[in-house]
Amino acid sequence: MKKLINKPEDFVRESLEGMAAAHSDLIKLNYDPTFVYRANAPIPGKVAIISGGGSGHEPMHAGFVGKGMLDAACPGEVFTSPTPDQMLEAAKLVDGGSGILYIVKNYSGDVMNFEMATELARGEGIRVLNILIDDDVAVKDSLYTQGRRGVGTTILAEKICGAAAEAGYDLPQIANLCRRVNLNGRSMGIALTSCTVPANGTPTFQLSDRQIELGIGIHGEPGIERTAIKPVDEITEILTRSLLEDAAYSRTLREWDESKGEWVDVELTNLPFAKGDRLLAFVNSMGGTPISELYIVYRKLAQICEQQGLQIVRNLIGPYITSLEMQGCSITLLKLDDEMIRLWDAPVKTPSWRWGIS
Amino acid sequence: MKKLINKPEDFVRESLEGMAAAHSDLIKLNYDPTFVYRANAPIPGKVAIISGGGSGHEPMHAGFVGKGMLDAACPGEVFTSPTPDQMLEAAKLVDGGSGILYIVKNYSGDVMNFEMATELARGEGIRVLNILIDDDVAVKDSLYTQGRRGVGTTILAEKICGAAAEAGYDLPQIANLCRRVNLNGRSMGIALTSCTVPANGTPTFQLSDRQIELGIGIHGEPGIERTAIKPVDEITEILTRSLLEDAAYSRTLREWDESKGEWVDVELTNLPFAKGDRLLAFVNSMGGTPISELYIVYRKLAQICEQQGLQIVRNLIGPYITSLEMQGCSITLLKLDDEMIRLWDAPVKTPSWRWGIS
Amino acid sequence: MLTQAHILQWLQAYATEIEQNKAYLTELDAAIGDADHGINMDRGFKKVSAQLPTLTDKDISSILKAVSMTLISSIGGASGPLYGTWFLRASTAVVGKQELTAQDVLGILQTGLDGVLQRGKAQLGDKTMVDVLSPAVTAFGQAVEESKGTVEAMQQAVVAAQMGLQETIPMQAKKGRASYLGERSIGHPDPGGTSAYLMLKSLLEVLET
Amino acid sequence: MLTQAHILQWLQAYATEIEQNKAYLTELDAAIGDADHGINMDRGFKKVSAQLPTLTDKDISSILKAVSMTLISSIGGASGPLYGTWFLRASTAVVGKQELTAQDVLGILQTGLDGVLQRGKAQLGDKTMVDVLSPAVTAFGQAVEESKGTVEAMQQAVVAAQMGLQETIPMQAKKGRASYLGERSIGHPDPGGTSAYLMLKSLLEVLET
Ligand SMILES: Nc1ncnc2c1ncn2[C@@H]1O[C@H](COP(=O)(O)OP(=O)(O)O)[C@@H](O)[C@H]1O
Ligand SMILES: Nc1ncnc2c1ncn2[C@@H]1O[C@H](COP(=O)(O)OP(=O)(O)O)[C@@H](O)[C@H]1O
Ligand SMILES: [Mg+2]
Ligand SMILES: [Mg+2]
Ligand SMILES: [Mg+2]
Ligand SMILES: [Mg+2]
Repeated sequence: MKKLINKPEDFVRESLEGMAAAHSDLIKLNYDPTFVYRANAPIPGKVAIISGGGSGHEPMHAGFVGKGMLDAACPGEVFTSPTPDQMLEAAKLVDGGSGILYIVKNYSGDVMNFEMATELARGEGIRVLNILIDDDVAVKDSLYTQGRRGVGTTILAEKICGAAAEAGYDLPQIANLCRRVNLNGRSMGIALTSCTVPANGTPTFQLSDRQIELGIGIHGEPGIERTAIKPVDEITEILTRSLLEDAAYSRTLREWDESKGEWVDVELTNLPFAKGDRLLAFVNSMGGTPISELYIVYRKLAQICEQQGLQIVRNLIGPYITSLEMQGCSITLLKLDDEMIRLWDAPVKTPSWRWGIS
Repeated sequence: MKKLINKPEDFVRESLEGMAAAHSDLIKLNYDPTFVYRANAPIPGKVAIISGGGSGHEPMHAGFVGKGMLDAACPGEVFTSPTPDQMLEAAKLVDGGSGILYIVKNYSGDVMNFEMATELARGEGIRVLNILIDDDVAVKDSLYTQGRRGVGTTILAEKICGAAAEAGYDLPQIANLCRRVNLNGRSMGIALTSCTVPANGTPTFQLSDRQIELGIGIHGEPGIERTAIKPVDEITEILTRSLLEDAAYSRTLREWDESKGEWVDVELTNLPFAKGDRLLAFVNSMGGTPISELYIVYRKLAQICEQQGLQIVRNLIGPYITSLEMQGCSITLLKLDDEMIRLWDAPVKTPSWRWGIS
Repeated sequence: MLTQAHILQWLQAYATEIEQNKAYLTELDAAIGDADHGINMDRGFKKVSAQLPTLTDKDISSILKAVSMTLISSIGGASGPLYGTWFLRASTAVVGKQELTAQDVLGILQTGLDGVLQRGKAQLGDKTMVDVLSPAVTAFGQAVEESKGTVEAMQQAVVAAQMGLQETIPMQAKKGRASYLGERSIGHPDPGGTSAYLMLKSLLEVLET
Repeated sequence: MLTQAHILQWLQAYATEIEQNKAYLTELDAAIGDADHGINMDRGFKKVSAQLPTLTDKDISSILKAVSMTLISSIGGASGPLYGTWFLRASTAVVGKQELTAQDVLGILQTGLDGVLQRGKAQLGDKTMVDVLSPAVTAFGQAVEESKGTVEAMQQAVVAAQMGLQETIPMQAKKGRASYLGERSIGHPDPGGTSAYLMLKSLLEVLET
């Protein structure tokens, strides 16, 4: 294992310290428990948005804390969900009196830890809602699996909900918006190489020089299929078709019901993309793939969308939700409406994204 | 070789096509000869800034074309300087009547091709000046070498000069500013892994799992020393000390003399950094190193600067001047003054950087 | 009779077991998950081990509860809330008790399992720790019904746990990360099931010495 | 006498030579440069090869000039301007000539070298193509002074070029990318010197057949 690190056990902390030092005007780092929060939190009257998850996906999530996006991010150990005390303490610190939305990726660990945090926060009288993101079409059904994982759509939801919070939306409105973003987003990824968890020291899986792993998540876990390396146009075609041909997807997710004061099962359905849809197209590097290659992916993706009568009205290309140094990419397509476009374009100022603002 | 590409010979073109498709509001792509230019070029009365160099360093340079930065970028083949016809045609297209500054990295190929382009453009009555960037302290002297290479300071000069052009500076003023930026910048880099030139198919050099290459350039060429992998704090210390302890550096560079109408040798000297200096600190990924590791580098860099009484007033952390998928990083320190800070902060809107502007 | 001292010894023994099996558990997780289970568990139980000296004068329920809080706030991932919930619920089963009868131990095992089921929503056969914990409870319950003592009941529970763990090998995972692998999850033991088996085995070993 | 047909044959032969040595030249460049010299040269001379059919009725100077433009706009890197300048300057040495005497060929070699020196500012011993081109010019000039014919002069030039190339091996580079390596550049032949040697060798082979 060759990495720019000191001791593996210090990786997460030192990386966060560097980020906090570099962006002290935007974010602060809390220790024991660990979380990153907006330098000017709490913002009275504003709904606060908190996300979190394992580390190793940088810049997600800490890189998205700041004006117009997240109020706090709770980083776990590498590829390991953070713990409820982090989420609870973050909620206490950033609560501006209008409640908190937890945006949670649908992994068993994340779901369970955020559920516990929601229960704890509710117990302490903090108004928390909890929306799951499950957009990874590589996971086919939810009956025989944990259900689809939360990947690329997560940060799009964070941006859009962050802008809504800034614009004065209330908590139920933001939760509804977040759910709508999730129901309009689909993602799928591939890996050319594995990554190495610092504490582990050896690559999580082995691929030969002629193999790729299709349908991977973001934790270095193997994907749904191992196949031969192909020209990127073919790979892009496989990924894009998987997104475009994905039929209506129904599943049951747990959400907190405020009126009942308990968890309820909510039946939700993603509708397939259709001709004429306006899309945000997001080509993401898994960490070790250079932007030059991402643009080749985008080139083909744009061609396919055009052929299919889909209109890419916004795009995002870069390493934003990564798996350490893994080579590979993921594609996320998000169907947009006027409101989502307005919120996407709204000003943002975080360590990673900064637009519409000085 | 495993990459997200189609045929190696199409790598550069397809990547540029993807970039142009993704950012059609900002940039356009010219074929035969190849260059990328601002969608609204020429801008009457504004000095135009053109840069260029081999491909494989993305987002540099095409990703920096747009408002407040470059008017055109001339990409060569991978790690190969572009050709004079690209630079000449780009100059013709973006010339707004106030002349052109070529910002050139000090590699023999870049220097010679840009010199030929300068002569050709001058021959066609276009007012062109030509400033070299040579900031890589890994190259010790200029007597026994080609002289220092141009690395990280290049894009800082592009940003600062681009803002100056936008603010109405004239050509000699911008050339002076560019020279001043170069004389205030120092860089050094290391590699954990080699990279693979697509047309070549095998890694340019081989490093064992315990070795790193110190003092590399940005073309996958070996560095000045091969050494054992160390904790990143030690690596950062080596790089930072090389920058801070670099003595006054004098060398002769060729510039075009407008009054004489010919090339003249100019003697230039970088002064060492000194206590109290205000710095821009730039931690750059070579392409395959994730941002989490860059922040660990920044953490130590900031500590050292503070100990040395140097004040980091701006920072930049990310993959901006890369060597394909190489793992490793470089550090650039640029001494700032009020004017440079103002120009650095000025609005920019390019495929890669976007701030202070919608 | 299972005493407070047994509980403390067991927690220490299990922490040691986890430390020794850290690489193995992680390797199992690399095959069908994300290569961190051993690292996660070891992080949590190192904390527990450090905490034990502060618990020597606490009653059993308080010890279990304190351990659960440590696990919840230090393991993370899927196993953090699950083991945390197991210990938290277990603590509620033995409130005020200074020594545990076989019936009490059954209460711990049963309530702990219930907590895991409620939190994780896994069913038998989903290839999770439930496939180890559940047969162990059944076997222990059976032994208690047959009026066996704690040690013997625990022996049967560990045998059942081991068989349950074996049976996870041919299963296709339906919960947790391994479920994303579909059929590729077949042929490997479940990491969380393995750590759960070690937990029961550690308890037995403490009782037997 | 060196005819227009010889020139066309030579350019084709050199293009083929470069294609065959593409990997080798690149490998040499990987050792002390950036692993692209063969790729660069092949890109340029493939264009030249495609262009040759359009040049069959042009005079020698025009052919050399057309080739130089192609090289300048397609090779890039350090070798593009250098070979481009070599051919551009060479073309000026033989304006209006339909056939070339040994003296004319010397003119080509000398003017070409002067162009390379002016453009690249390298000196003898800097480990560049100059270390191959320069001794070749000297040898050719000497032969001409001794009233040798073109073929014989060229034979001596190629021998000198080959020796010059050998001598680049122990040199430490002072120009071009290889110079960054410092002492690590020692022990490898110069890639551009190698392609320059092949250029002269191709010309000789055409003359000899
Ligand atoms: N929903 C669930 N119910 C019960 N056990 C589960 C569930 N999800 C995961 N597990 C258990 O957790 C183990 C994985 O734990 P660990 O690797 O520490 O967490 P993560 O999967 O978040 O990386 C699995 O082997 C399985 O036994
Ligand atoms: N200043 C110079 N003068 C003469 N020859 C040079 C000079 N710089 C480089 N060269 C030649 O160019 C060769 C490298 O060419 P190439 O690899 O195509 O370009 P680059 O170095 O830009 O990648 C070197 O081997 C050397 O012979
Ligand atoms: Mg995990
Ligand atoms: Mg090159
Ligand atoms: Mg795991
Ligand atoms: Mg080269």
